[in-house]
Amino acid sequence: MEIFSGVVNDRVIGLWVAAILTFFIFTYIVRIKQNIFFKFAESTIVGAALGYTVVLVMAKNIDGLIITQAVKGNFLIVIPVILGLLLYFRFAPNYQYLARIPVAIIGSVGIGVGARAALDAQIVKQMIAVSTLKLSADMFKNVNNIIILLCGIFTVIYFFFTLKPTLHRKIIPITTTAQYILFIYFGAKFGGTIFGRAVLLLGRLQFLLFDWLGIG
Amino acid sequence: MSTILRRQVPLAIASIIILIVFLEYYIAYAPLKTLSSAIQQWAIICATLAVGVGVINAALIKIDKIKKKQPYWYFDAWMLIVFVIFVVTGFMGKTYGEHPIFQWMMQYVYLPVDSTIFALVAFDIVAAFYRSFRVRTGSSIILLVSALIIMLWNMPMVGGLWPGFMPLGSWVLDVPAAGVGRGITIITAIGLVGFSIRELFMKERTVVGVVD
Amino acid sequence: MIHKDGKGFSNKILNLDPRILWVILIVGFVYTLLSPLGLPIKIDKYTLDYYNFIESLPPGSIAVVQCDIESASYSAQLPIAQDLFQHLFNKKIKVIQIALHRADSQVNFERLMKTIDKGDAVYGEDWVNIGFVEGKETAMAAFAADLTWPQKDAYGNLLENLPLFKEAKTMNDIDLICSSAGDYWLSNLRQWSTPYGQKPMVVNSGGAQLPDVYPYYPTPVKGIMNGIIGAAQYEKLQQRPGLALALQDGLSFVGAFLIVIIVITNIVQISTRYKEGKKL
Amino acid sequence: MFVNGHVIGMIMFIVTTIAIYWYMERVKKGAEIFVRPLPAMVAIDEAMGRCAETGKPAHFTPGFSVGGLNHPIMGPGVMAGLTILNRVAESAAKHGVRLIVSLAQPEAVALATEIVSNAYKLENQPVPIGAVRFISSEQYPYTAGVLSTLMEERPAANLMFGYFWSEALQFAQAGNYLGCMQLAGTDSIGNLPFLVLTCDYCLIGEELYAAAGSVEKSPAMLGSLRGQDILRLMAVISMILIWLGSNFGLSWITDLFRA
Repeated sequence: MEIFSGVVNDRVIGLWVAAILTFFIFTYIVRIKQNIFFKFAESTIVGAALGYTVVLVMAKNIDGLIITQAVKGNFLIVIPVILGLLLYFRFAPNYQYLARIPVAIIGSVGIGVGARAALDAQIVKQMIAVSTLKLSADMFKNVNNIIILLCGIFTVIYFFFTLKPTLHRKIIPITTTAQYILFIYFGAKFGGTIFGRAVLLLGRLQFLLFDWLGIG
Repeated sequence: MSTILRRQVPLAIASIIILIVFLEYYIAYAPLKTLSSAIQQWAIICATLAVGVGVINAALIKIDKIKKKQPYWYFDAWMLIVFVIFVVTGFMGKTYGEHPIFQWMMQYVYLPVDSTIFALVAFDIVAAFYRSFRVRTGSSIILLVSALIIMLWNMPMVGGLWPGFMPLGSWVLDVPAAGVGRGITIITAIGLVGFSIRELFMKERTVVGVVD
Repeated sequence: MIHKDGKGFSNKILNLDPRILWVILIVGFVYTLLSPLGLPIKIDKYTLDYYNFIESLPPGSIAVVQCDIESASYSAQLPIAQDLFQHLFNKKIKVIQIALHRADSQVNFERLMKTIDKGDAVYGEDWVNIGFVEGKETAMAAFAADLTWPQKDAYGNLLENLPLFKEAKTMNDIDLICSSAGDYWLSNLRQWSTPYGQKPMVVNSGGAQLPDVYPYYPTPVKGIMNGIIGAAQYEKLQQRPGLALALQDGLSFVGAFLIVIIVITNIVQISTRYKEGKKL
Repeated sequence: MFVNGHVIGMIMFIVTTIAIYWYMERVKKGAEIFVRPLPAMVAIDEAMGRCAETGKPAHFTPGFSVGGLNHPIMGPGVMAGLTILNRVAESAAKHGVRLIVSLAQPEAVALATEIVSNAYKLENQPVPIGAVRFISSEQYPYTAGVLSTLMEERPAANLMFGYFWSEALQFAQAGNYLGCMQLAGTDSIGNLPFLVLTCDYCLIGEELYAAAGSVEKSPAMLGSLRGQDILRLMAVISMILIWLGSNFGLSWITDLFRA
């Protein structure tokens, strides 16, 4: 290990810091009641996250989106800036309600843009995509296509909320089937997730073995 | 007057914006498009400035904890120190976050902790497999079989050593799972559309921060 | 007597402390990392489509890559992003990179770029890194309508002065949308692909997203890279053994380990129940 | 005048809007709309009862959303979770249980504090000190914070209603280890399977929004749920029409939907 042979550089210090913090987090799996190591690493990262948010999100985008525009002579930019600054009235006890105006703008634009796109891409385009499930001479393919169609329709029907109990009883075969096929989907999701998550642990072990300990 | 300003004005603004954003998507009319994109720009600028509110809010909550000497207050103090170090070094470079010390801290402090917390999921997934994948009811059998098939299909080794298995995994993904996936895609969108329409009718109060 | 022992044994198996399993998991992982077996892998059709679609693009096409490499899953996303960018640069496809969800991706992207052989690609002409932009889907919609909308790139240059943006003005001028790992591909599809006439897309999904992406395949999603497993297959296609291939044995191990767990617990559970049922 | 390719979407939007308005008015005039019961909501009382018996606290979290409550996909889920907090806090106050709320959205702190203190005041119970805790607005710091809270406080009930990513499994497994009664609900499809598998009761997808409605029973929620069902019905019928049309040579149906 280089640190003992007198060669101390930023990479070596960094590796040691990273390794120690990694072990601090790993102490979670012992599941003791009051784990100060875990708490230390946790508060470090909470502070770090707040800090980089200020630098990389706020400062960079204020520069890019506001100052650059103002330098170009687009003075209309003052309106959203004032609206945005209203947000800080949240800290003024008597004028808190002024902060609701920019919150309303951000929230409604987000939901509006999201919902109109969802209606188009997730509902209408998905309905049209059903037309590709054409019947042909290939029987196996036909069966598959019909299964795809029915799985989609049954899932949608399963989530009906406000059916009267009498009506609901009539579609019980559909909802029961839907329950089972939902579990096929959940299982597929579960089976697909494992490897994506295992890689993360492998990555940490790789770091400890190869970068920190220098094996291999 | 003040209740109008407190409640009705934000709700009305939200409602009008939803209407404009939707109309712009459906009606080809140039001024509407200009108006809509201007509003979207405004929202992004407001959102950028909102980040600061979150940071101040978080810092105030932590400072309050330190003042009251709540349990583990010294960790909160440490958190604020880390925060200050990150902000100061972040502004030192030529552009934002370019300074070597900032990059060093992102690489050797932030990244290892962040990714190790995420990596803990791997342990939980093993525990979940051990505890939850036991045959009890019909649906649990279906879940188990489907998860096993997809796991085997995904396993790098199986594709190489037993290629004959692959069509089965592809079938599950291509046929039933894709069908259900389509259904789920549709229903999530329905939920979102319903939500936006409630906002259009000024009935969704929490979204605009109307609490009282 | 034997029967009683059997019951104690089955109880033990069904109520193991998970920490025992975790130790086995770590030991297995360390072993596969230190002495890789190099088990064979097979390339599936989604990865092949992904590769072939990028191969079919003529040099000089323009791709928008939404590449949010978050710190948390850096080790999982680095190989995926490396494969994609290396292929794009090898094919001389022009690249516009933008991150829209995770601010830390800007630092991680710098580190990624140091590992890519960019050939004779010139910054500003052949590739641009816009960095992180706040605003989520609203920002995506604004960016699609006017690609120079974020104003400045990650290094402080004005976008309108960069030669690449003389060719590419809106999303209509783009030939390919690449979506990086995570839950973000749906946003790309909703804001970039569908409103601009179903623009071709390739998706790097984590395994869990697969069943959700399939309804959109083959239009507009042209190919899917299935997380780290897809990345290994991609490396094999590119004949450039890299990070992802090195991890495949560990993944095979965890799969096999979980299957063993499931089989044993279920056999024990069913047999105990059967015995109890017989007794009753 | 209309944008090509978006006309069908517009028609569906208008029809849904009218339907929601119509049923909202109907409910206001006294019409009853039946919402199917959701076991996870019924079980809240049972969970709080268990906490009261053991003298342990209950933990609630509405999950994480990138960039606060305004995220178009994640934000609504978190807000739906906060509406469920209303019901949870009422029940906790009734049973005299100490409730802990962990948040990832700084803007939700005031809202959650108000909900919790209102509920306790209504039952003439002292409001627990430090009940609402803001942890961090970033995903993994938040995850770590909730995990250490769970390990420290050892609650007897773990309630997760809102939007979750990978942390869903971590919280659920921690709760499992502690022997909590776990109730969950999320519209985050990717992590739903974990919650369905590891929790006692789980709200799936849209049920999260309906849960708030089935508790509130306000005309807006009920009308909106009925309107959403109309949209669902339209989607199902159109899918069948398109499929039949494309198979029996009536391609004009598909073309109509492309308008």
